[in-house]
Amino acid sequence: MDIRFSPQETAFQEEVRRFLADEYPADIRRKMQGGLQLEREDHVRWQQLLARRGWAGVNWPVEHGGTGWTPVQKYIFSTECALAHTPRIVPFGLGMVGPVIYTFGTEEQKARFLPDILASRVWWCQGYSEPNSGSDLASLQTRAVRDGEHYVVNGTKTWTTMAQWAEWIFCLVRTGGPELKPQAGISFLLIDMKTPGVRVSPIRLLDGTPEVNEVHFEDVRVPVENLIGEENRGWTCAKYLLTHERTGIAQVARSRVRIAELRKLAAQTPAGSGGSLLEDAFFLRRLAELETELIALEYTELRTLANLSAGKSPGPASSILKIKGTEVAQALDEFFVEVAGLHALPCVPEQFREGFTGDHVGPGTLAAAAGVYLNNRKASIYGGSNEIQRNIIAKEVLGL
Amino acid sequence: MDIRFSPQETAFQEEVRRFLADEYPADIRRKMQGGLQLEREDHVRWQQLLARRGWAGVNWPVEHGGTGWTPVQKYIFSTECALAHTPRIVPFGLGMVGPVIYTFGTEEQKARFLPDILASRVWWCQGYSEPNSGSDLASLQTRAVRDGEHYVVNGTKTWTTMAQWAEWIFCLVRTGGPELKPQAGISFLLIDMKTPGVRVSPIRLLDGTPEVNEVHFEDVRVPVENLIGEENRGWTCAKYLLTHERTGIAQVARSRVRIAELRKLAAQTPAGSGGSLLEDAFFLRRLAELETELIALEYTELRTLANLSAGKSPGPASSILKIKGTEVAQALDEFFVEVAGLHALPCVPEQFREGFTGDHVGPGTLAAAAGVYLNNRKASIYGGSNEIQRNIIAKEVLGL
Amino acid sequence: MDFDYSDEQQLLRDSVARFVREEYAFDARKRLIASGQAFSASHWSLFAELGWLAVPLPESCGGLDGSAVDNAIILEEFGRGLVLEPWIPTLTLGAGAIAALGSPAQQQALLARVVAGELQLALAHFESAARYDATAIATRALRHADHWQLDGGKCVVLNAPAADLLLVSAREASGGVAVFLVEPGTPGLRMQPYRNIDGTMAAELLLEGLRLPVDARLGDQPDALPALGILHDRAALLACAEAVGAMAVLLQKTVEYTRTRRQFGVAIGSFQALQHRMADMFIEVEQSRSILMMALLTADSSGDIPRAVSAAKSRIGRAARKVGQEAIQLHGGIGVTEDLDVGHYVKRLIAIEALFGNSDWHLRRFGSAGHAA
Amino acid sequence: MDFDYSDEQQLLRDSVARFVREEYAFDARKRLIASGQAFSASHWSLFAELGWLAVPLPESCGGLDGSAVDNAIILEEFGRGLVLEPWIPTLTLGAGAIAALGSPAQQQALLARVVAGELQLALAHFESAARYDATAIATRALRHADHWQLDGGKCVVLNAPAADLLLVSAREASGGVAVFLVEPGTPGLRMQPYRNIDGTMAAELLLEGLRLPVDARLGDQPDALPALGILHDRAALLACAEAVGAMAVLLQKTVEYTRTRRQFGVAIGSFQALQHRMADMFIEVEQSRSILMMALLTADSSGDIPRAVSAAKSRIGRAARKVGQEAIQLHGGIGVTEDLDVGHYVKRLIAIEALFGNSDWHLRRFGSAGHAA
Repeated sequence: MDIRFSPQETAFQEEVRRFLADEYPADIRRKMQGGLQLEREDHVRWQQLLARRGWAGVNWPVEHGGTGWTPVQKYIFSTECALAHTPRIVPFGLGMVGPVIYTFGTEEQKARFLPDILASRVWWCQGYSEPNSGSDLASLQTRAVRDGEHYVVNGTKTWTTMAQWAEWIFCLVRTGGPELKPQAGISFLLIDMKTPGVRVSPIRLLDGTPEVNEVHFEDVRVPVENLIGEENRGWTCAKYLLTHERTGIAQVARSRVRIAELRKLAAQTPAGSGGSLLEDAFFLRRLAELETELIALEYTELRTLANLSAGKSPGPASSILKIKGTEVAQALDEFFVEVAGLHALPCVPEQFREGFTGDHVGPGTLAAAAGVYLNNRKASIYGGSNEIQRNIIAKEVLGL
Repeated sequence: MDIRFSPQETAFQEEVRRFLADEYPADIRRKMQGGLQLEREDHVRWQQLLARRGWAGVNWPVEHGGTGWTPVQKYIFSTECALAHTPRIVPFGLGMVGPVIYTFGTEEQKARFLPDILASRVWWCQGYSEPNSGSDLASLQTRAVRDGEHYVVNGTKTWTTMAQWAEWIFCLVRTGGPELKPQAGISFLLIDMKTPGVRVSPIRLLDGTPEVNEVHFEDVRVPVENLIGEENRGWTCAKYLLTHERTGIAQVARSRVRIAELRKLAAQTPAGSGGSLLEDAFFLRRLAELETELIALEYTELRTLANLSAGKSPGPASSILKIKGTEVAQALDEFFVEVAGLHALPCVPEQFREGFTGDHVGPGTLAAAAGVYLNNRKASIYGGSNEIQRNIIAKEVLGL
Repeated sequence: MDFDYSDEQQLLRDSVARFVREEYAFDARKRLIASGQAFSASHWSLFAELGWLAVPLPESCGGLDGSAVDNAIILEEFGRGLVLEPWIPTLTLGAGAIAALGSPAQQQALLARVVAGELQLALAHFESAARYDATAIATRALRHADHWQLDGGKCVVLNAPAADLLLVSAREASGGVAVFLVEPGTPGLRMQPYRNIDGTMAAELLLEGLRLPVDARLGDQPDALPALGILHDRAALLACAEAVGAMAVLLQKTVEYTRTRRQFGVAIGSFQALQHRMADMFIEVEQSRSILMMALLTADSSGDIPRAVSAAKSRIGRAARKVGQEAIQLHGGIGVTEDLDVGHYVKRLIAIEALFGNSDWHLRRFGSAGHAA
Repeated sequence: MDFDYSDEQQLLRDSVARFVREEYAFDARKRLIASGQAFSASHWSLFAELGWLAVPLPESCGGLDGSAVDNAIILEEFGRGLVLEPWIPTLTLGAGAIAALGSPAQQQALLARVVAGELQLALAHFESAARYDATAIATRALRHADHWQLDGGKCVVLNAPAADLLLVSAREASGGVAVFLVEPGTPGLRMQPYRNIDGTMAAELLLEGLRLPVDARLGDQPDALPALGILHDRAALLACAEAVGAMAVLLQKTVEYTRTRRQFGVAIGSFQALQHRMADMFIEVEQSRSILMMALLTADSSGDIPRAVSAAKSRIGRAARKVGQEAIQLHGGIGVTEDLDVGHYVKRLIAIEALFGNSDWHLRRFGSAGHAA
């Protein structure tokens, strides 16, 4: 056992740091640090910089243009990115549909889709959940009926993040009849959002951000060559994504950056009992407890990485990363609201947009703290709710 | 709304205080305050003092020799007793079988049993749980088969508190066949512990106290006149006890006394950072939180009392009293262990027995703190576990 | 000991509940906010008509001198409907300050108009650097021969954008704090209004060489801080009542939702893990109601009011956070959307926790208070 | 970065696990305690034979100078079996103190005997009035011409009743703290032995005019406190490893029990509310294992060891309490009986939390430590 990086790993860390220092655009960094909303173009510019460096396909194998990195390299990369306040890589293309295509797609499909994904030339979104299918994903009702060389798709997808910016959507659709088990009648379909009959309607979240959407399909004709894998076998792709690659969901580095930010703010905030909030034992005790939780989580993630390095699957135990990762992040959200004090109340979204010139209400990003808190309650709901994760642990790990 | 006692209530409070000051034996008080184990005789002496004053049947109606007190009077009485460190009234006779007998018994049974119960001349214990019937009480297997003018009882009861001191036991036994629903085949039977075939074997709890027992029945012949209510209708009696009288289970006054004791000990304990543990904000914050919980619990109990006064049933909402009462008490157990520090380790039961003359290990009762903690984990298990209480709230209050 | 409402109190509660039911459907509330107004002027007139505005005010000015329980009855129902009208800013704090500090003439001139529903008020007291410490006032009031001059800043002044009159606290040369009546629009006063997360309105105030007439000072007490402390405790207590109302609705909505929302072929309310969590929500609501009752009865008798208020505010703040989070979680995705009412209750609960001292601030004050047996 | 055990470590683990499996069945352990002994002398001899006792000791005395990870491997398996043999008192603290403070002659004379399993030790350092503050030593050592005189008291001295040699800390006239070798039975030493809740043994020591030879002082360092601090951190860390082993067993036993215990016609492990709680127990165990690993690797590299130990001890203490409570609760009634092993794991966890600084003490030290990025 050894906690230290090997000389190669240390060299790699240096390389990443140098890249970030040299190439990461200062304007995007400024937005990230100031809590400003990013535009589509900001994401694309950053990801294309990564693509030019050959670092966009973090989890991809080399043969498909990926980095071929070891788990430790991935860990170093994501940690350094968080410390440098970069945006997270938008997962739908590079993290999700790309791996599904290179794993289950035909050679033709790979040639057609992968280069654009890797180069962030096409924006993808994910069509899984439906209004009546949340935790019970397999009950989804969007139908795709074969009609000659097309599928005709009807139904509604929801919680589709950034669909307003997307050019393509990958969907789970029902192709099988009621005689099949729910999971057995589902197919994995790629749909061009410009196809007639596709309509996007925004869902406003509690902090007002236009982030998620409903995507409606009305007699949308999709060429059969857009089917990935076999008809009625789409559940295999969905499951592959769920268990395949969960590193990063713990968001350890990001939470560490946020704790540092929180400490800075708390040090500037009077406790009302003489010193600063950071010197206040009531506050400090809870913060220290959270910090130990985060340290434990970091090592839980490292242990999962070590398993991956050894060729083992991260396994259902990685549900811990989801549960604890979101719990720590949400506890941090609460801390920011607490530090904000009265300034948790003002809702002034315009001051967190590029180009705002008015008087700033509240110190730093604190007047946005309540919005972040509210928005991020979704983290324990989506991607398999924390209840579902506990079911997984109970059943698949503990055998209950 | 008014929080104050009426003049009559204040006068009653004075009367109780005077009684306790004049009559409560100093030697029992000393044992209680020193955390010493009580003997059977201590309980009997105290309860007979109450009986002589006419205060033994706290919840009993006047016609059966009870106090006929209002809920507020009962509250005052139990609060003052806790503040005076009296033992709790052993519930099996006065709190449980007595009320069942005056509610469901024949005139003959009332005349035969009630006077001895009221005067604490006979010690009762409770035969409900069985090794395979804990939370699922209705699955009990102890059988009573009619044979002429007797029932022949076979089976085993468990968790029978103080059975080693008891002269009589009231039991739920199965008299009905498998064609009946589990609840429908149960009868409520009184059994003289001296009957041949009754055998008591102690169960040692984690703190070593001889407190609970198994009671075995082997062809025990019980006269049919010891059946309370109708055959196969014993579940009615069991349910009556469960919902009838839950005031007191919150143990608010006792917890308040313990908090005062805890504060005293914490004030004498160095925090390791200069001042005493009671001046330590880490400690204080958690203690303050617990105190607010206890204040809330006190008013939840008062609200339940007010409902009773108004002739309403305490209802399933009183499950809160059980859940929060045990949670607060168990949190206090943890605090005592914490204050004990290293002295949580020594297990020196002999120093908490009457007449111990050796050197005392650890300050005050702190070397008993871990034992109390361990023993009291049972509080959230027995009397309808806290899980069962949450089921009751979900189903009967929330309608889920 | 008596925990029942009087007949009058029961009538008041029914009357407020009816108003909330009829006027505060979720859509009506949304439209009110979308209109850009801070609240509905006609609602406020109705409050006056129904005599509610008289409840908290002293009898000498046509008020009813209502008890803490009376006021809490109104606020709990307001909490159930997320009522936007600025009860606490105008009545508890604004009129409360005038009643506690104002000269008889000032009281006469202003309070009757409050009872009549003709005057909106805002108390500007807290400052950014003070956090919840009501005594750390850096705004300065300098007495000149023929006027006062105020310099400083106030933050998150509730109802300021709609107020006809602002009450601004400032420290005099003597070291004492006084409260000044300030008309909006007075030169030297800059107001930066905004909407709060809970739909109410507030503003940051900047005072630069603000000149006020000599009679702008409220009364002649040397130090307003003790009175302001009492007022903020009262506000905290009423906010607790509002929170209890809001939490009760959240619990009810969550139970209803889980009874109808189906996943895996059954209502999700049939899952025991969720049932136990809703049982815990229920316990939180009931414990909150209990400690609120304790604090109200203490306020109406002669107990240690700050300690009682702090016990309630910290305990209820804890409950509010848990109940809010669980309500969202058990609703799943739609729980975080703007179009469902659930999130708006949670927003109001967040605001309440942040106002008048948050949970930890009150827990600290409670913990350091004296301990009677 | 490498989280795998080496082949040697894997062998060590298998060997300790086999010992625990074969020698520490619950009944065998009960008999050992019932016999009145502190532990089994033959087990200890076996440890010596198998070379385990050499693991923590320095190479100069025939030891293997094992890493923190090596030691933790042994203690985690000990935790799985609730092993009574006094590893931490004799090796980590006793031999550790001799190795850190003793003169070469003292080390030579004593440590080889420890490795051979011939010497039991007990370090008497903490005092009632000091709680967990290892620097608050009031016991006095006065140097006379031809002897030392010690006066004071020590509390909860682990393994003292079985120790062949006690190591007693005391403050010298210079203000520094030194450690003295004391034979049990020396006049002036009163020992009050007792059994601990976890089945191990300890004693209170009273020192009244205790006379010791001039060479009883361990080494010649002016102040032993820094070394003692390091030793107690090591002990805390190994106690954490033991706790992780014990918690893992509790989780496993709870899962097994709920899979077989039937109520309401089904295994209680099929109830979702209980499943989620066992999932939370699993998370606690895994998070504990993770933070233990962090602390061990920090101890074996050159990090901030006190901060790492405190992070682990406080986090694991919290986990231990929760896992212990849930294990009992999910077992129901039999969980609180002496005849089931579950309660004995809980007792050991309570003892571990109370030893070497409890959770809050370590959380405080962690919180006040420096914060690297």
